[in-house]
Amino acid sequence: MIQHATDRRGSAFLREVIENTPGGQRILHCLQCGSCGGSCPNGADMQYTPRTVFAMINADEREKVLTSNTMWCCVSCYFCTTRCPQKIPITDVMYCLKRLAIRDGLAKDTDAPALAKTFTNLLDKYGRSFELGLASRFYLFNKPLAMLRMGPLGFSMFTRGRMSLVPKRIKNIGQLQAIIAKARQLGGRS
Amino acid sequence: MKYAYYPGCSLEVSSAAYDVSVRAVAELLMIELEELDDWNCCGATEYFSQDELTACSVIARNLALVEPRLDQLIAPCAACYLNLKKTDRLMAEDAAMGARVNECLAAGGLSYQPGRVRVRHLLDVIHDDVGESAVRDKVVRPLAGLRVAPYYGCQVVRPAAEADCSEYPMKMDALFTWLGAEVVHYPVKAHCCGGHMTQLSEPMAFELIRRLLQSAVEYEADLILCMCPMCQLNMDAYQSRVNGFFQTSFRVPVVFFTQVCGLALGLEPTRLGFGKEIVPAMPVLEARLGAAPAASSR
Amino acid sequence: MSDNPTFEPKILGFCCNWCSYRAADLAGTARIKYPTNVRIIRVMCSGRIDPTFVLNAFALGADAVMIAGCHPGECHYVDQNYKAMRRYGMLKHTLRQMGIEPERFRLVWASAAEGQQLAEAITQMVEEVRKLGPLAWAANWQENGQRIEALEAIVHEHAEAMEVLA
Amino acid sequence: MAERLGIYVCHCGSNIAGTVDVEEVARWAGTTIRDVVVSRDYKFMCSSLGQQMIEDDIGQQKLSRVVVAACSPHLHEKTFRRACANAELNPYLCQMVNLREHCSWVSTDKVAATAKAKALVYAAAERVKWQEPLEPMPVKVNPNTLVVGGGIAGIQATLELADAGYHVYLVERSPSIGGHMAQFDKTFPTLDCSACILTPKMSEVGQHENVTLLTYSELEEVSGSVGSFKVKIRKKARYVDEAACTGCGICTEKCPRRVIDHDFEAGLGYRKAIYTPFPQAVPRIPVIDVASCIWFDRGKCRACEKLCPTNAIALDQEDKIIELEVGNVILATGWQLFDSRKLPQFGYGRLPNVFTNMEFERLCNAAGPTSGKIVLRDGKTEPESVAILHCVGSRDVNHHEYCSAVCCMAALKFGHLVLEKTKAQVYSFYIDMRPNQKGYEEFYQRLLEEGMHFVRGKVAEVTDATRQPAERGKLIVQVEDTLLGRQRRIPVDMVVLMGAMEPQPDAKEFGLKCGISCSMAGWYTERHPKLDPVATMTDGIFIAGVCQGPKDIPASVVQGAAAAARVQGMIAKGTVMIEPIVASIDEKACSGCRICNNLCPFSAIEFDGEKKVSRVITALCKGCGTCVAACPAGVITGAHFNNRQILAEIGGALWDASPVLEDARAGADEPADEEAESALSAR
Repeated sequence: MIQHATDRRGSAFLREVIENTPGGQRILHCLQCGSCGGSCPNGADMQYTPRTVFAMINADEREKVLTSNTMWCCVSCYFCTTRCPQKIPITDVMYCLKRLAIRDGLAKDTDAPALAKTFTNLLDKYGRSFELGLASRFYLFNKPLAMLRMGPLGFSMFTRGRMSLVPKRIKNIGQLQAIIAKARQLGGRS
Repeated sequence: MKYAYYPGCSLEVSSAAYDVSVRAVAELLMIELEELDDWNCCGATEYFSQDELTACSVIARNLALVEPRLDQLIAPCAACYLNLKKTDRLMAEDAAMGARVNECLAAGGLSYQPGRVRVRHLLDVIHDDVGESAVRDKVVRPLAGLRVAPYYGCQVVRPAAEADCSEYPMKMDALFTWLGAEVVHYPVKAHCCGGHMTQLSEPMAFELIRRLLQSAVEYEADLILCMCPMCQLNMDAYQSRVNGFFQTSFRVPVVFFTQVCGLALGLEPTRLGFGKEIVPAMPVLEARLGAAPAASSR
Repeated sequence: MSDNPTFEPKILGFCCNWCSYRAADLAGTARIKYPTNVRIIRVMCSGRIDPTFVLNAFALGADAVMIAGCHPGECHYVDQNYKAMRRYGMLKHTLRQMGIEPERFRLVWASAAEGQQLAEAITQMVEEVRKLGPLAWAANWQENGQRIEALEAIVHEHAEAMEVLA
Repeated sequence: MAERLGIYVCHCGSNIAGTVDVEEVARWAGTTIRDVVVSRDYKFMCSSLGQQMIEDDIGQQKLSRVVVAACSPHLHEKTFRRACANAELNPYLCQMVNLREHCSWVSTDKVAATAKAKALVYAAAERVKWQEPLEPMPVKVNPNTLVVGGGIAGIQATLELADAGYHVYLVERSPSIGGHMAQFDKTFPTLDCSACILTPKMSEVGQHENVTLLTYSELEEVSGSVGSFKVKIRKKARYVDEAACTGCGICTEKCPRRVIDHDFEAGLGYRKAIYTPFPQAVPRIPVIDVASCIWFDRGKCRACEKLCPTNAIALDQEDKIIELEVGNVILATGWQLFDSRKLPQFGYGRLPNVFTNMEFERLCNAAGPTSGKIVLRDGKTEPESVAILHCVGSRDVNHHEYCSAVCCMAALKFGHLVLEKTKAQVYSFYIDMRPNQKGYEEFYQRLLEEGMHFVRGKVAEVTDATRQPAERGKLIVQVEDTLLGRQRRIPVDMVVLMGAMEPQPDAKEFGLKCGISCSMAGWYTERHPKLDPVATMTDGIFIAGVCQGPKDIPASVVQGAAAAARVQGMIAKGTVMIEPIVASIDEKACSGCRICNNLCPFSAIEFDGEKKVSRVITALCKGCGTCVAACPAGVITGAHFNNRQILAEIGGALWDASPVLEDARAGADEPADEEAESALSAR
């Protein structure tokens, strides 16, 4: 049925997005009402509002969408999702677009992929996230200048005992890494 | 009432105040918390933007670690709460996905039956399971005269409006009315704090934070109550930079709802992690409530 | 059990005139697609369905039988579909004694507005029966190896059936 | 003796022929099925030529049975039965096969569909051989009609019938007729005042010699069938003696208890504990609202009783059950308004200056709580800007997937009224503008000229959280202007929510009482969506107005009139023929076990104590056949659905499944006649 609809609409990108988003077939029902774009706290900064993106997905404008900043403006507040009159899982569509953009290296003018990578690397390594590690690595490699500005904040956090110098590792890290390895091997929805 | 407890990474260090106050308040309200042994990070939003299966598997490990005799799990951090819930639902609704996640868990000798564990947030446990009368009975230091702005943020009330209404939640409002506080109408109570945007685009993030602070000032709140480490960090730690950015002079204390709740229940501020916040809260608290009367306090 | 994908089960469907038959009509007017395996016979009410009809269908080579009526409480004849429900409960037990898998005999409710639901129920049943493979009951059941055990089981199963009725 | 069958397979243009090889089916039937003398396919069997063909064959080929493989019997069974009757063949010797709805339209694989079609035809052919000539049963049509619901649709139906000289019982749940239309101020697109066009009709109903008006009454029970229904009506206690009351209004004036009127004034106005909903109410007889009356609350007061000049107050009055006999029933039970609290992002109930469409109607109404002044909740401030939000609860799968059909025009009407009565700016926030009836588009054009703002976008939220000083004290409407592709925040003073029309909360149970069903959305199901919109699947029960689906006043009036016309047709005929599908008991064989007696919900089976046998009261039997299936001795027969017929149908439907044929079929893909026979002999 989904296959049929996407074929009829002749958009390979539409099918790709639907197949890689849980509950994605609801995209077919978009009324272009804009309650998503209206709800988005960062809607004003988006190159294309989610509604526009759905139109572009229908029009098979893959490159244009995946190089846009739209999904990177998404902070997962889920307002669009709960308000969508057509039950489109918009936030999850944004996650899907992020995954596709990262996978195909199309993400432009954003450090989000880097932040994500740094974060999950630490997670893979220790099983816990580690703010100082995250901050220092992320800023060092991505925005060294900003790091200086962060200095005072880091300091005040530190003096209040809100930043630790050593990462914490979970006991059974082996188990977690085995699970992650398996997941990588199976390959997730991208 | 016994619940499994998943503190989440932030509560370990950067938001230790939340952790200690959660434990202290829970104890007083007879909410028995049993920390999940060897839990791991939930991956925040970062794993989902890279690889869904890994994201779910990493999260599902925690669900799998919940002891069979327990069927409810409390996660005070909004991001953790949502991730745990989302994964459980995803596994339940998409059987194929559930199977693949379990295949991954198996690699670690674990397995999880979707729907076995009900993920809860402490606020809704206090509101629904403990209930009004039980809470009122425990109040030794009513918060009379204290004007609080309850801030719920996004990920506890959305996408599933299960813990509370997704548009205009009321459970924290109710709780603090029981505790004798003056709860201000806070229209942005469920709006976004910017999440990880503070790391990515300060102008964007700062604007979101500004809206929250401004609304609190407009409605003359003494302080903002949080139920998520990220929200607290953004509004508290970044407040001075927001001021710098917009030439504003906000000085709104932002603390965890459990901390102030603890005060009302008569706990010592020191036992509730006060002093860890960047914009100090004690001055306004003492101004409104007077210094903690040692006698009644525990 | 056979997973022979080429096997096309022959399923007989009994629909009541007021809800389920119209649901089937609606599925048609809405152009909802479902497998061709089910052949629908119209009766005025699911209460009209005599157990012999079902047994007869199996005897004549049906691989499965579906009964569809109005939702409980929505019967055009007040509550006759409850009678159908009871007969169904009893007949299901009896059929099991005769070595017929429960998947081969189903009772579904469909209001006149539920074309989609009826089509889904049919699609699902066809898939299940396809997995089970041919019944060819009339031919098989004579040599059915489990017949003795089945007969032994009848006694307490029958008791159960009675409880269902009570 | 062998029957002589005629098989007629319809192409229905390409509707059937597109997926089923109809020529093959006809050819095959002619060569495979016993006793078939003619087997034809034809483009449109239901056309006069098609029918003629059948009639001719019956005459020339001496057909004794006819099978028409075409569409659903619910569509054309009557047509082909008539054709048979024309050719002096008893109509009940004709059987239809539902090739279209049950086969071609639901299948894609032509080979499989054709095979299924063959089985269905075979089943019908086997069944028809056992069918018996039957005579439909004539029933006199009671000329009295019951109309349920006193809104505009019900009023229209009532007057059409009453003016034609037939008696009508009009039952209305609330104290007065008038329905929602009585609450409106203006009506689109002509803007004539609602009261001005409605109240004359209302009083006409009130005074009409052929109308028995039963307000503050509810339909409790319907029994019987077309032509002769028996209905029970509960006349709720008004605590006012209708005969004595002159409607002078002193009781209301003197009643000390004032309560908020959530019904007629949509919560914006007040009424007394004893009240008539509005000045032009029909009848002008007040009711006492027990919930708010001091007497019923504390056993004190009785002011109304003391002061009534005609002693019409009857505080000891009780509900009355009235039993009526009618020939037909028209349901015009209307709709209710969506509860906008279910969409908290719009702040209704939380932000005082957010109004519902019904509240706004009352604000505009000259007879309303503000005498027609459009003001904020405070009752005095005139808004400087008003936002009107479309599709609140409509076109939203979380609530109602359907379009409520009237909101676009109502919103335009509101816009016009604001522009006319105030200096305010007006914004319409719409998804799609749907002014699609006579004069509607023109009205839209008019509003474009009058200066209403149109923003294409579903509003995301209405909030009092300000971002700029300019927004202080305003309601901010946050929306994506989808035509600009940009987020906008528009500060306004007043927000009007165009709430959806929903089915009445009890529509379903109520429908069941009358034996009719609801769509998934909860609207009553018409007999045919295009060709028979006011009839239902149950003969003698008709529907009109919004209870059948969202529609505006003109459309409701049309349906009211249409339903009345259908009823007049029935009455004019005098008698209706009802299907002779009833059960009968062979008294000689009946053992008198009485198992069947309690099975019948219509108590159509009586036990003859003398003869010790059960007997079916034909007039009461509705033909469900449950007793037939239950009779242990098998001596109850269900006409037109007897065991022989159904068993034959089963055998036919499985003609290709019988194990006896297994090997044979392996050899020949086309079984010869005797194989087909042996398949059946398995029965």
